[in-house]
Amino acid sequence: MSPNDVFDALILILLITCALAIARMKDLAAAVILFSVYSFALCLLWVHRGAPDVAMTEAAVGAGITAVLFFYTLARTGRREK
Amino acid sequence: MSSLAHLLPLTVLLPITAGVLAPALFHRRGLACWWWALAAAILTFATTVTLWRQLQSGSTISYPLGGWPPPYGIELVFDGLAALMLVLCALSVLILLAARRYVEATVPSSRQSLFYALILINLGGMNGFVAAADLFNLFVFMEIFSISAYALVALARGPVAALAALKYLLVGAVSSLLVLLAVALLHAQTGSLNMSDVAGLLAQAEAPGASALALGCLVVGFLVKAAIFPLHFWLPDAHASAPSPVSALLSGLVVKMGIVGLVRTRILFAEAEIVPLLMLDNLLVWLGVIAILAGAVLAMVQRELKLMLAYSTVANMGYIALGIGLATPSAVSGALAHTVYHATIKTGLFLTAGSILLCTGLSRVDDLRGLGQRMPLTSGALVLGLLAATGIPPTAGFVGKWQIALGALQAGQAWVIGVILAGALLTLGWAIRVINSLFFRPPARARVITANEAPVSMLVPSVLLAVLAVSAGLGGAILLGLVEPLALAIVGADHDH
Amino acid sequence: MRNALALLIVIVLAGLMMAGVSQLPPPGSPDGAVHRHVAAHYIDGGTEAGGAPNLVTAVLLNYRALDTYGEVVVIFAALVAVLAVGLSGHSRGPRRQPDELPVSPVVDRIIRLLAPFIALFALFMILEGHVLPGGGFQGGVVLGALLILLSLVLGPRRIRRMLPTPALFWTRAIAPLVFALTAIAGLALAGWLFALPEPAWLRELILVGLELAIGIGAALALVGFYLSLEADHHD
Amino acid sequence: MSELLLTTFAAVLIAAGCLFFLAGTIGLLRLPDFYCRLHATTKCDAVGAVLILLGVALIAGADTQTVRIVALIALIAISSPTAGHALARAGWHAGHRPWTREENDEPE
Repeated sequence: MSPNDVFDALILILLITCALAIARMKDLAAAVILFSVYSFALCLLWVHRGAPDVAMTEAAVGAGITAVLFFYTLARTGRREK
Repeated sequence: MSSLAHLLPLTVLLPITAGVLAPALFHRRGLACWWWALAAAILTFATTVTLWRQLQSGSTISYPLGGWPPPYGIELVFDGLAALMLVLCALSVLILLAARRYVEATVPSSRQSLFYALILINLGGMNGFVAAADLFNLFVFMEIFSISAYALVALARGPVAALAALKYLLVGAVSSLLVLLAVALLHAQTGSLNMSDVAGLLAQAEAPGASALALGCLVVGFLVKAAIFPLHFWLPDAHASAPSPVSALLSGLVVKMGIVGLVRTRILFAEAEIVPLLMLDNLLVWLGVIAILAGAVLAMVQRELKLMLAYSTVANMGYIALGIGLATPSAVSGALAHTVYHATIKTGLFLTAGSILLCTGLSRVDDLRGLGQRMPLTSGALVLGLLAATGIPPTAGFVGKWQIALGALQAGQAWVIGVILAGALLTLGWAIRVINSLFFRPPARARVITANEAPVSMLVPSVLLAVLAVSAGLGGAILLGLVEPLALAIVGADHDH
Repeated sequence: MRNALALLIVIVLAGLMMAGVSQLPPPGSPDGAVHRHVAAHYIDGGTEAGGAPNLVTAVLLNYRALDTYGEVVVIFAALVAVLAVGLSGHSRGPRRQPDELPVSPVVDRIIRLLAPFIALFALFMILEGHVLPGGGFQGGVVLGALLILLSLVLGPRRIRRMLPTPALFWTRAIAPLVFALTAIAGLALAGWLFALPEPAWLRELILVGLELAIGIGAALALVGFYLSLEADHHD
Repeated sequence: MSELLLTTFAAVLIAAGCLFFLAGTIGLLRLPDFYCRLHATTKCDAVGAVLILLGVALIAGADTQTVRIVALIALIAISSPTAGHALARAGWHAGHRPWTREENDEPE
């Protein structure tokens, strides 16, 4: 296993952990933050796989814009899952 | 290649560009926008008619976009299945015709142009979907008509419609994702996206497991889009709570796209002997049978007219799935004919139900008692449509079911005929309830007594479609003759039968 | 019970998917079917025939132009959907409006300092997509993120004033419209819809124009989603 | 010889940067209130990132890459304190009051 593979594996583990945590999270604001973390991890993976443009998009959309939209929605509904 | 082939991409570009321009040109000018949309739809219809005449005089029309020969570029094909465009465009014109008064009454003026934009984009997406000869292109057009459909459902105000649209969106997104996954798997297997190219390459693909997975994803994805029974749960709410012209569009046309997808899938995998098509066929037969019975029973227990119609769509999609699953030439041509006929019948029924809803504000069948005296033409159109839906002999609903029954005999599955009959009887049961309520009961609601006949722009499509629904069965032989080569192509390419 | 059932379904589905995918050649392996058939053809003759030094751009805007057109329409349809459904009109009762927090002078200055650089970078990404990784969608997303950031800091009203309101729908529709024009120009000059006409400079010009239109369209769509969530937005 | 020295120095810088990140993260997890955590993370992240970038710049040497790294350092030097400032301001506006030992220790 080359160092590259180790890096990939670590990010993938982080991704799965984040995904599970988002699904289980009752605090929706925390879920949104975790979703941003997930996107950043994915972004690292894109860079590592040689797709810097996709990574840029992922960073802007996944970690930035989506989070803003989610927070706006949360401000109108409520933070806890019922 | 004749220069007429250039018209093929126009069936996509024309409505979509008109839809994109609509909000820019006609902000807050609903009526002008309606004229614009109607003109665009009629023009698209004229385009398809020209293509159709070309198809009749020669072989299928294929158009390589950008001049890149397939599989390197994207190809659009106007074959027998894509000729369904003719029906899509014609019915869209009628739906738009009926939509004007409904939109004026229910959609705020600042959003009317957006409504027409979504309808036109939806039409362009469906046209592209039926003509796509490229897997990824198929997915893109599926997204176009799906996204506009979700929004159109959500346009009806109120929590029921919002929830229904959300459910539709979530289920639809999952099915789209499955199709996308299948496209990726097939591309990884063959390195190509052109469907006929992939079909040939699949036979020597190295990973049969991946092919099987792709087939499974495609079938489940399109079964959801076609609302075949256990995967139909999103349909009744979405179709019943949408604005009525949208209900007509969804129930008449958009669900049929799932059937087109299933047929394309079947053709795609016909040469790949790794995957047993017989299993798929049996699955379709069983799901179809269950859908026919369950849809009819569920329609029977409903109290709201539009919900009854929506469940009847579930049952009718069952007939079509059954016909394709039986996989004999007459059953498949019956299924294809029923696709066309059911589109006509159900569009008419939903448009008529929309007129009633707009004129009286009432939706429950019990509340509509005595409406036959106040709105004779609209009620009459509804009755004719219902009779056609039950499949009483000379009507349009009869032809497809009869052909499917014949096909069942050929396939040696005579028991299926019993199911078809039972489905028809159950449909007759709730149809009689509606007819009884409309014509043979005294009015119970003040709004029925004060109701007036629907405006002409709504009456014309309703009556026209009702007359078509009843009389088109007489021309059944013509339609069957048209779909027969296609049915043979679908079944004949298959080694299992 | 329901959780256990869901878990079981997820595990079975994941197992099926893995079983299916495991038979495929490893990603990036040169003898995978992906790299032998169509892709190999693109790589062989792609850049000259495709009209762009960046192969991805050539495939996206030339070989598979109809797909990209479809994606642009999907974005536009989603924007129209959000505007038509009008999220802002749906909420009932008084909105929880936070008290107006005056813009911090520090943040204001810094944003004004950085915004031109970010905009420049977005433009760079859009145009650079012609030769290097990047392109209309990616640059447009950066531009959209910048506009949303500005609107967060300076307030949505300022942003709405920055966008040309009367012509807003023309600007929003720019990507599908430019695509449609390209398609027709292709028919007129090269004989096929969506074909790129011959002189190399014209071809490059069209590609750059398309990228710019896609970028502006994507940015405005993102801003549109954001503004439709804004409290005082009535289109 | 000088190359070894340079590499060693770069490694030290990068390691120090990582240490700052670690300290910031521990602070985020352990410190009692919003402002303390903000203090720990923004400052440590800015310094950590700058140190790591300096280390990378040393390895890159006199190259166009170094110019970009310097630009990145400038960007971080500008944006990170601004973000901290905006967060603290928003927190204060939202009603968070700083933690003090007296108030919070007595009830227990």
